[in-house]
Amino acid sequence: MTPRRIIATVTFLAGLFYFLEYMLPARIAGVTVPLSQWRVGLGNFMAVLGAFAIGMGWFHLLRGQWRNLVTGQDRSSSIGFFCALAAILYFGFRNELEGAKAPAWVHMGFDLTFNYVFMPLVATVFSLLAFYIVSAAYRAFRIRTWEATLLMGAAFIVMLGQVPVGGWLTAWVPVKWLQLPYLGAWLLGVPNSAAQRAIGFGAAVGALAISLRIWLNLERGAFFSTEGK
Amino acid sequence: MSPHVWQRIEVWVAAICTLGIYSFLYRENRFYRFFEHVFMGVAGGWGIVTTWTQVLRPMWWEPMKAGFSAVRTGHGDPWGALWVLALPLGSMWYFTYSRRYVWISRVIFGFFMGATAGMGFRAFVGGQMPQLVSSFKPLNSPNNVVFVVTLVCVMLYFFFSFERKNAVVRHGATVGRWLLMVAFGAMFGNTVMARMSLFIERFQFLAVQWLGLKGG
Amino acid sequence: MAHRENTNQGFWQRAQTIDRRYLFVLLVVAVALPSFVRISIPVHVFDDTMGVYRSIEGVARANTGKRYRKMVLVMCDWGPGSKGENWPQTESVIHHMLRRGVPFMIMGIDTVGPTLAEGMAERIAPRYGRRYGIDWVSFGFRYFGDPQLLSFVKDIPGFVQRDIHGTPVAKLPVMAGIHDMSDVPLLIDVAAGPEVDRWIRLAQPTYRFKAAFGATAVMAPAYYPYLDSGQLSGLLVGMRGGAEYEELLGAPGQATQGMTLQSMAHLLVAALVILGNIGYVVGRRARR
Amino acid sequence: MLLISAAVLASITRARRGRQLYLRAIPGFSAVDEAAGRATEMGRPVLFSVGLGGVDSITVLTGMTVMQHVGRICARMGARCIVPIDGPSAYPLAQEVMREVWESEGRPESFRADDVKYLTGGQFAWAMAVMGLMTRERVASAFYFGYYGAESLMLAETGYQVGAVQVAGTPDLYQAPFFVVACDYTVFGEEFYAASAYLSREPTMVGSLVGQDLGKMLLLGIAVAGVVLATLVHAGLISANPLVPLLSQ
Repeated sequence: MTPRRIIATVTFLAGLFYFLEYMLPARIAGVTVPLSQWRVGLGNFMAVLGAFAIGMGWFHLLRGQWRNLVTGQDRSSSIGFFCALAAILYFGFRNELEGAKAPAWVHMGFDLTFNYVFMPLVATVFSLLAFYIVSAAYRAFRIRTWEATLLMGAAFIVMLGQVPVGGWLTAWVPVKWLQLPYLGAWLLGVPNSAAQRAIGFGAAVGALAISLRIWLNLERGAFFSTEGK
Repeated sequence: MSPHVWQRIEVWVAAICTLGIYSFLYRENRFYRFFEHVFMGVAGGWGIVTTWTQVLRPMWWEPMKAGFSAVRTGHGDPWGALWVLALPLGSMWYFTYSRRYVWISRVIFGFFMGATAGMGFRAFVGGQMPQLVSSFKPLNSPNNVVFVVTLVCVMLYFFFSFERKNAVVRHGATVGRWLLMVAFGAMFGNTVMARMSLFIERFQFLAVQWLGLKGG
Repeated sequence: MAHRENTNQGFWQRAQTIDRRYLFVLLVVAVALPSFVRISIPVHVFDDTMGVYRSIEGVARANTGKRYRKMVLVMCDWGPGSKGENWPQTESVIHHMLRRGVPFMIMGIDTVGPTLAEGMAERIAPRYGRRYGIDWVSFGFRYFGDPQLLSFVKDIPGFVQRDIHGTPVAKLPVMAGIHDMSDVPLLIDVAAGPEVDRWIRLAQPTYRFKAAFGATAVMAPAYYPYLDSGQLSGLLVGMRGGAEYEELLGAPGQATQGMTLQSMAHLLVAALVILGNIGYVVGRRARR
Repeated sequence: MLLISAAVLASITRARRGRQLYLRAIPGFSAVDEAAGRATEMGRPVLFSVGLGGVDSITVLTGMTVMQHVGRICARMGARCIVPIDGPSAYPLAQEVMREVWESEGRPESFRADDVKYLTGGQFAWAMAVMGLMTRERVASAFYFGYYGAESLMLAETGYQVGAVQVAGTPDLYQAPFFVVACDYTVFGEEFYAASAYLSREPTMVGSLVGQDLGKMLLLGIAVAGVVLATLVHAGLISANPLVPLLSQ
C-alpha cells in the first residue's frame, strides 16, 4: 500500500465509525450493535493522542528565544520569557501534582504566577478590545455608503438599547416597541436572527460538504496535494 | 513574610502587568515587549502543565501504570497496559518535521480529520433540522414576514454558482447583503457591551484593589 | 465672517480625525466618572433572562415531594478572559438554585470557571442551609470533546467517577438516582464560547433536556434563533443578563454596578460617532 | 442530508470530468493581488495569518490555499511574507508550503524560513505577539484568512495603526462584523471557502461549491414550502393534521 492509500484508509475508517455509530440503530435483528459502547474509549484515546501533539512548535519557539538571549537582541524580553516559563512549569506542576501536600511557598508562588501574572495578562489583553472598539466605531461608522449607514444605524440602536441609559433616554416615546431597548432586542431577535440562520444553513452545508470531501479523500489543497511525497 | 504583605506584592505585580500591556495603547515599547514575552512564557507553560495533569496523567499514565502492575501482580485489569501503544502512535505527529517520512504524520492527521468529518453528519442533522422546522413561520405578523424575507434574501446572497440573470434573484441578493450589514451592525453594537465590561473589570481591579479607591 | 467659518470647518475637520489616544483617555474618564458621581439607572428585565429564571423555577416545582430530585447541570466553560460577564451570571444562577433548593452539579471545560463557581456556592450555601454533596456537587475541570460529551450523557456516574475532592459518586447523596442525561432536566452553560452548541446538537435530540445559556454579549446574537426554536429556553446576555438576574433575585451586585459604568461608556461611543458624522457631513458640504 | 451529500458528490464528479462550471465574482477579491503588490513598492513586508487552529482544522487548510497564492505574488515581486502560526501542528506545513512557493518561482535563495513563525498557542498570547510583530515590522499589507476569535479587532486595529492595507476572510460570522468595519476588504461566511476555490480553480472545490448551492436550494425550497404551508394552516385553508408528525420531528 502506498502511503497515500494508508492515509486515505485511516481517514475513511475513523469517519466511518462515527458515521455508522450515528446511522445504525442500537439493535439490528436482535443483535446489539456495540459501536456506541466503544465511543467512550475512542474518545479518551483521541484525547490522549491529541495531547501528544503539544511538543510541536515548542522546539522552534525555544530556539528563537534562545537565539535572542544569546545574541543579545532584545535580551530582556527573552529573559522574561524563560523566567515566566520556568516559574509556571515549576509551581504549576508542584501545585497540581502535590496539591495540599506542597509547602506553603509553592502555593504562594503558584498564586502569584497564575492568579496575579497569567490571569491579569489574559484579562488585560482581552480588555484592549474596549479601546479598539471605540476607535473602530469612531473611525468606521460614517454615513459614507448605504451599506455603512445600515451597519452604523443597527449598531447604534443595539448598543444603546443594551444599557439602562438607552431605556431611560427613550422612555418618553409613546409606542413601546420604538423605545431603544425594544428596538435593539427586535433587531437582534428578528433580522439578525434570520440572517444568522441563513448563514448557518450555508455554513452547515459547507461543513457537510467538507466532511464528505475529507472522509472520501476527495479534498485537494495545501495539505492534501503534498501528501505522501 | 506575612500573607498580607505577600498579597500586596501580588496585587502590585498584577497592576504592573496590566499597565505594561496598556502601554501599547500609546505605542509599541520595550516595556510592552517584555510583558508580551512573559505572557507567551506563562501561557505556553500552563498549556504544558494542564495537558499533563488533566489529560495525559489521568487518561493515559495512570491506567497504563495500573495495567503494568496488574500484569506483574496478576491483580486488576491488565488491559490498561495496552495504553503503551499510544506512545508510538502519539509520536507520529513529529514525523511532520522529516521531509522524507512526513506521510507518517499525515496518517494521524487523517485519523483526526476523519473522525471530525464522521461526527459532522450527526452535527448537521441535530443542529440544522430544528432550525429548519422552526423557520416554517406563518406570514401572519410583521415580525415573521421580516424574518422570512431576511432568511431568503441572505441565502440568495450566498449562492455562488449561477449567474444572477433573474431580477428577483439579483435584487434579492442585494437586499440580502444589506440585511447582512444590519445583522453585522447589531452584532457589533452588542459586542460593545462585552468589550466594555472587560475593561470595567480591569478598571475596578486597578481602582479598588490596587489603589484602594472605593468603587462607585 | 469668512474667517469664522474657516475655523468652524477646521474644528469639524479635526472632529473627524481625533487621534486614537485621545479617544482612549476619554474612555478612561467616562468609566471613572461614576466612581465619583452617583448615578443610578433602573434595570429592565428582558424575556431572555426571564427564561432562565423560569426554567430553574420549573425544575424546583417538578422536584417538590420527589424522593430522588432531578439535577441541573451547570457547565462553567469560562476563564479569566470573560470573568466580567460570566462571573455575575454564574453567581446569580447558583444563588437562585441554592435559594430554591434545586440540586446542581458544576463542571467545565476550563480550569478557572468551575473553581470560581465552587467558591461562589461555598459562600452562598450557608445562607440557605445547603450543604456540599447533598444539595450540590462539583466535578471540576473535565476534558470535553464531542466524544467525551457523548459518553457523559449516556452514563453520568460512569463518566465522572469522582468529584473534585476524590469522593466516589456512589457516596454523594445528591447523585442518587442520577444515571444519564434524562435525569438532568436542565443544562445551564455559562461560557465564553459556543460550547452549548454541542449539547444542543449532539445530546438534546436524544435526552430532551432544557438548555439555558449564559453567553458573553458577543456570542449572544447568534443564539436568538435557538431561543426562537425552543432549543434554548433562556439566555443571559453578558453583563446585562447578570444585572437583570440580580434584579430578579432582589440582590444587586457586581453586574448591577457595572451596568452604570457601561452606560457611560456607551454614551461616549455614541457621542463620538455622532461627532464624527457631523464632521463628515460638514466636510462633504464644504468640498462641494 | 443524504440528498445534499449526493448533490455535492455529483457536482464534484462533474467538475472533475472537466465540465466548466460558473462561479460568480466575489466582491473585493481582486484586492488580494493589489494589496500584495503594494508591499513591494513600499519595501515593507506582507503579513499573512491563517488564524487559530492546527492542521486538523479545515479553515487553516483553506487559509493556506490563499496563502500559497499571496506567497507566490510576494516571491515574484521580491517582498517578504511573514506568517505567524498559532497551532503547533500547522507550523511545519506552513513552512513547507512557503518554501515550495519560493522554489517554484525560481527564487529559493530569497526564501526566509524564519518568516514563518510559531508564536505560542493560546489565543491572546498569540494575538499579542502578532500585534507586536506587526508594529515592529511595519507591515504594508495584512491578510487574515481563517478562524479568529475576539482577537480579530485587535489585529485589524493594529494593522490600521501601522497603515497596512488589510484583507480579511473568515467563515465564522461572529468576527465578520469587526473585519468588515476595520479592514479594507472582507469576505465572510461561505465566501471564505468560495474564495479559495475561486483562486485555486481546483475542480473538486468548484464542483463542491456548485453542489453546496444545490443543497442550499433544497433547504431554501423546504423552508419556503414550510412557510407557505404554515401560512395556509394558520389561515384555516387547510387542516394541520397531516403536518403535525412532520413538524414535531
